[in-house]
Amino acid sequence: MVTHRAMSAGEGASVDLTIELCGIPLASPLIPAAGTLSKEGFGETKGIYGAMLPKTVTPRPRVGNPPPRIAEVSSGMVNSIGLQNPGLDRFLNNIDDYGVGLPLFVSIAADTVGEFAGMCERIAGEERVAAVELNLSCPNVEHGGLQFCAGPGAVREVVTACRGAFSEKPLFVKLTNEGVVGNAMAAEEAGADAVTLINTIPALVVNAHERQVLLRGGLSGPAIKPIALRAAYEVSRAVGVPVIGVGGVTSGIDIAEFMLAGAAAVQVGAGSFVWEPREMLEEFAAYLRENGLRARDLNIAMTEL
Amino acid sequence: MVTHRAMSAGEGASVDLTIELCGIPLASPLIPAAGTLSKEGFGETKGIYGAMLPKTVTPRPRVGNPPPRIAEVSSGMVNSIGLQNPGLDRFLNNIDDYGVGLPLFVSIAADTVGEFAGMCERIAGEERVAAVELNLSCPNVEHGGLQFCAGPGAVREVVTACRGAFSEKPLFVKLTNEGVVGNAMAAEEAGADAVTLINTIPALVVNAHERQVLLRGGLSGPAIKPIALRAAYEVSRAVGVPVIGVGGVTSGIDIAEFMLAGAAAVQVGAGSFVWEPREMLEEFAAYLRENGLRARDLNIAMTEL
Amino acid sequence: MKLHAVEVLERERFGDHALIRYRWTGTPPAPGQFVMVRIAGAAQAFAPFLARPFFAHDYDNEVVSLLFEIRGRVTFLLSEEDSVLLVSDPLGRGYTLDNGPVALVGGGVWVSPLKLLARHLSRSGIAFDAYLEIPATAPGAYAAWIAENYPDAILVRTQADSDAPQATLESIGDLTRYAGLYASGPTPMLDAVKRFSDGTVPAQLALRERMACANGSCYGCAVPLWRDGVREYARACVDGPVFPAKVLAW
Amino acid sequence: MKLHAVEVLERERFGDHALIRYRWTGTPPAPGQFVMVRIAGAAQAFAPFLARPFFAHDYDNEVVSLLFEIRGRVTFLLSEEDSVLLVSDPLGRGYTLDNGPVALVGGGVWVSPLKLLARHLSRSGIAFDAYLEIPATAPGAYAAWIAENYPDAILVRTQADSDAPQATLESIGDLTRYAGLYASGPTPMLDAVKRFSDGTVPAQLALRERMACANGSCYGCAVPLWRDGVREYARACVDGPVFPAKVLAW
Ligand SMILES: Cc1cc2nc3c(=O)[nH]c(=O)nc-3n(C[C@H](O)[C@H](O)[C@H](O)COP(=O)(O)OP(=O)(O)OC[C@H]3O[C@@H](n4cnc5c(N)ncnc54)[C@H](O)[C@@H]3O)c2cc1C
Ligand SMILES: Cc1cc2nc3c(=O)[nH]c(=O)nc-3n(C[C@H](O)[C@H](O)[C@H](O)COP(=O)(O)OP(=O)(O)OC[C@H]3O[C@@H](n4cnc5c(N)ncnc54)[C@H](O)[C@@H]3O)c2cc1C
Ligand SMILES: Cc1cc2nc3c(=O)[nH]c(=O)nc-3n(C[C@H](O)[C@H](O)[C@H](O)COP(=O)(O)O)c2cc1C
Ligand SMILES: Cc1cc2nc3c(=O)[nH]c(=O)nc-3n(C[C@H](O)[C@H](O)[C@H](O)COP(=O)(O)O)c2cc1C
Ligand code: FES
Ligand code: FES
Repeated sequence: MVTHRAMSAGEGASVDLTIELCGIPLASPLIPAAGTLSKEGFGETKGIYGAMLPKTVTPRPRVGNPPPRIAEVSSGMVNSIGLQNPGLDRFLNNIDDYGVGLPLFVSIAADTVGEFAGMCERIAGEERVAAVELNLSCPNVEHGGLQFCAGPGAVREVVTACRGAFSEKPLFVKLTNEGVVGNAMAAEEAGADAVTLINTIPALVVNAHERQVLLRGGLSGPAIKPIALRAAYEVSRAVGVPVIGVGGVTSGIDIAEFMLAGAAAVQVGAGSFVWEPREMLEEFAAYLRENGLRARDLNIAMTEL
Repeated sequence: MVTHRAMSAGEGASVDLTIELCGIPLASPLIPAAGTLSKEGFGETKGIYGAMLPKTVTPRPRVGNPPPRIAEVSSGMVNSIGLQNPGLDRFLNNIDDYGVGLPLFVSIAADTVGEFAGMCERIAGEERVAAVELNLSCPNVEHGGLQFCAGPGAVREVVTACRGAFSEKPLFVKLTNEGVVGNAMAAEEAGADAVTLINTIPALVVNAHERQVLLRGGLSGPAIKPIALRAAYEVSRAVGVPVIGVGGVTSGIDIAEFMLAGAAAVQVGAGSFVWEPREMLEEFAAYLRENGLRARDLNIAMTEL
Repeated sequence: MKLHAVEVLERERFGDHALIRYRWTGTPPAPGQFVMVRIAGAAQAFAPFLARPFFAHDYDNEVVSLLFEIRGRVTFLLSEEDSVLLVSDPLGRGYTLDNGPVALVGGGVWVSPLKLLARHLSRSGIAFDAYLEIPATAPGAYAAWIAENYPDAILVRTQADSDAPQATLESIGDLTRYAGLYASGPTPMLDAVKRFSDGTVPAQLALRERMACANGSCYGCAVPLWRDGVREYARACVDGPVFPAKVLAW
Repeated sequence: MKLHAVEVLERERFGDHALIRYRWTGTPPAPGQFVMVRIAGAAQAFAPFLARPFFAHDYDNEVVSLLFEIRGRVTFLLSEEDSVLLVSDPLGRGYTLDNGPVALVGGGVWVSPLKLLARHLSRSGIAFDAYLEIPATAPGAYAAWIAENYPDAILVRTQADSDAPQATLESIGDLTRYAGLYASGPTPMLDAVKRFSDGTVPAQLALRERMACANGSCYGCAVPLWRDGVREYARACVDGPVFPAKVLAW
């Protein structure tokens, strides 16, 4: 937590921050978490992020949930955005908004397995897309609203369908913490090239004075970091595909912790609303320098107990 | 967050803090969470807690895990105690240590369904015990170490067995957050009189500088409060039996939030290591006074969205 | 979000309201823009976690001032003598200046951005009247401070329910004589202004939906708008916080 | 855990070590006892969350002092001029005073409790020698401060590896001439003292396993002991933090 954030970019330059994710070379292991960086918020991205990852897109436009959509909680925030997005057509028409010279990963969600596969098919033809991330933390209308990551069976079904429709490029599967190990194994069996974990954790915020539910949504931020680290640790030991760790990153030491726990790459979400990813990366670079390590070596650099 | 703690006990006296839990009248809805209050730590309990709940007991003594057993994280702590306890015999021999004039609830855990039932049978004969809380967040050796609360089937099996062996007094079933709604419904079907949720959440603490896992254990404290509130909210709407809420309570407003979310009673764990339960209860009393409510009315006092 | 440590020049406190002035050599804030604020001491801790938005109350030769009501942790810390501030650049879309005469309609602590707006209107020679409602619940010290700092404003000190907006609008009399309305006040007041302005005088309302990222990324600050006949959610932090009343889909 | 707001009388800083004195009218601490400490400003926030244990370094007419090394957030805040302290009553089982002559063997910042111990030994007329190892890594300012505050102590300033305990024990010479050893130092030193004491001179070691509740409730501060031939975990906060070397099951 207590860190030296005030380091110059220059110092960071010397260390080797590059990694390779499913054959895609990334200039840094840091990736924006889906839904937490839009083009208006880009600012500087070069030399910071290894890839660009826009908000989850759905087959049709979604207006999202009525406000309030966010609330602050201890060491984090709860959000209930409702996947507001312009839909796949408009997204693809404006895809150049995300052309910032970084590999472009696209996060998608849908109501049915068929729609998921259909989206993959369309995106497969889009050469500006380097990889797809399936956001399985959304309700499957054909299964009474159970999430697509409700269990290994559901995961296997949707990943298999998407794999078939999207055979040329890397397919990432993003999971929630609930049942994460079994679901990650199912995703790997079904052909996923990597698993991203974890999504926000279901949470509730109560306003005692108004005697009302202030918000029913997902928890993210430092509060969930120990949970996300545990997921990265257990899953990276249960599957052979790379793990992309996400949950509560706010500093370069956090990035290191996730990679030491077994993550090949790390996403930052809520933390980027408060701190600068550039400073996180600089702190991460300083950590590597002090320990004489390269970013890509970290996930095997842990001395087991 | 934490508000006016500096209130005198006197002021608290006037409001009605009493509740009834499965037919047991409690002077207050506040109960120590299992494993977080030992006799050495009692201090004043009368007028604060509604019941006493010692650390989980197992059939045989358990030495517990080697240190380190605890680590601090953002807004909480991670622990890995390993259920250190003297075993049922010694516990029952010294049960008067817990005779502080409050109803005594006993938390138990075991390696097999048979052992669980056996413990219930022995405790059933102990008139100083008012209720039993089954700690199902422990590995079932007969099922390859899967937790007893790994799923509805497992829960139903162990609760049914314990219900049969412990028919006279209230049986509480304590669950983890994972799959909590389905597991709570299974517990109710199998005859549980109440469900306690949630137990600590699996977590990992990494020491980046030592490049080591500092601790692999369970997360508790304010960091998990929004998750625990969500569990209390969803489960109290899915089952008919009372919900005992636990997770991240540090103040009287927190107690109110859990009861508004649907909890009939509230347990405090890690928060009591740092703040005084007496002050939490006084703040809770002040909240009731300001809102002209009785403790027992809170779980129906929420204005639905 | 890039936050800058700034030098606090002055703090004033009136009841549960307060004003803070800090040195700012960056881009000057435009009327209706806001800044995100965190407390440096707490910056490494995570409580409070998110930065908080505040309207630029005023800006004059490299000094920005914020006017706020002490509501919770951040505003409490802000009002503390020794707190060290981290602030963002001025953010969002503020008021669009147009032909006069215009009326500024404000209430409570939300009058804040109207100060800088008045400064810009005067500078551009646009005639305006300011009508400010100070709720009965606001401390007298605050009412006095407002009277002093908005010398030309017509003050309405509501006696009963601070949220009764009619009180204000009626007291203002015929608003149709204005070419535009610039409002920033309690929700009921904004409501009333919008209802009045529909079909009469165009109005611009300063909204304040809760924010997390303040740069358009999180979609947390949703404001319902009509866009080509479709009701959709805009983001107060990048599309606002000031919106034309007529596009609001309330 | 009941924590009391106390008046800080003085703060001294020597390199990355510091001393803090506060007024304490409650039960006086016994040698080897500790107190739990939180920072009041941060008390309402949750960072840091847990209170932290510190040995009572000294106690003299209603003033308790703590000697500490700045390691992380709490110790940093502790060393800050304006921080407001919350402290618990003195906790745990300290050193048991016995017949002299005895030797105090300490090292690093862990010499802290030996100051109060020396005071009690003198008061009870028990003869003792103090051997303190100041690691090469400790700042000179700290070494100087120790020399000044433990005037009669034999100081060993290790040059190379601060954790080489032999250095200390050898330099002390024949410890068998003492009736008892009272140790508080880096783990390797405590190790060496235990190994030496087994079968020779009885020793008492001050341990410092991490703590959460500090009242025996959480079982977090586990220390392995032999009890009637069985190896089990005691709790440093209630069964210690000072333990007889011979019972430790290291
Ligand atoms: C664009 C914008 C401009 C703003 N400008 C100002 C300003 O100039 N002066 C000022 O006093 N406040 C302003 N606010 C509101 C201000 O951001 C909140 O008062 C502040 O976040 C409270 O933080 P806190 O930690 O003190 O209180 P918290 O503990 O975060 O909240 C305390 C109470 O205030 C309520 N609250 C929090 N945010 C808002 C909000 N956005 N609107 C209404 N109620 C809220 C909460 O529901 C809670 O009941 C503005 C908000 C926005 C979005
Ligand atoms: C009974 C007891 C008495 C103590 N007395 C003193 C004392 O008199 N003076 C003093 O300086 N310290 C003492 N300590 C250690 C002190 O509690 C820690 O240094 C303190 O908790 C650090 O808090 P922090 O927030 O500054 O650092 P943190 O951020 O909590 O930790 C910073 C670093 O210190 C390490 N650390 C934390 N706790 C301990 C510990 N118990 N032992 C060794 N390393 C630790 C952590 O692993 C981490 O690497 C004592 C501990 C105990 C259990
Ligand atoms: C405001 C907000 C919006 C989010 N939107 C999405 C989304 O569209 N798709 C998705 O897969 N995850 C989404 N997430 C989850 C994040 O990608 C990430 O998994 C989670 O927040 C944990 O990371 P963090 O603690 O760093 O925020 C969102 C999170 C936040 C805070
Ligand atoms: C140190 C410690 C020990 C615990 N031991 C037990 C236990 O023996 N049995 C049990 O059911 N839960 C145990 N728990 C879990 C708590 O009872 C509680 O469910 C959890 O900590 C969440 O509440 P909290 O956030 O208030 O601590 C323990 C928690 C802590 C922190
Ligand atoms: S605050 Fe994040 S989009 Fe406006
Ligand atoms: S610190 Fe909790 S038992 Fe010792």
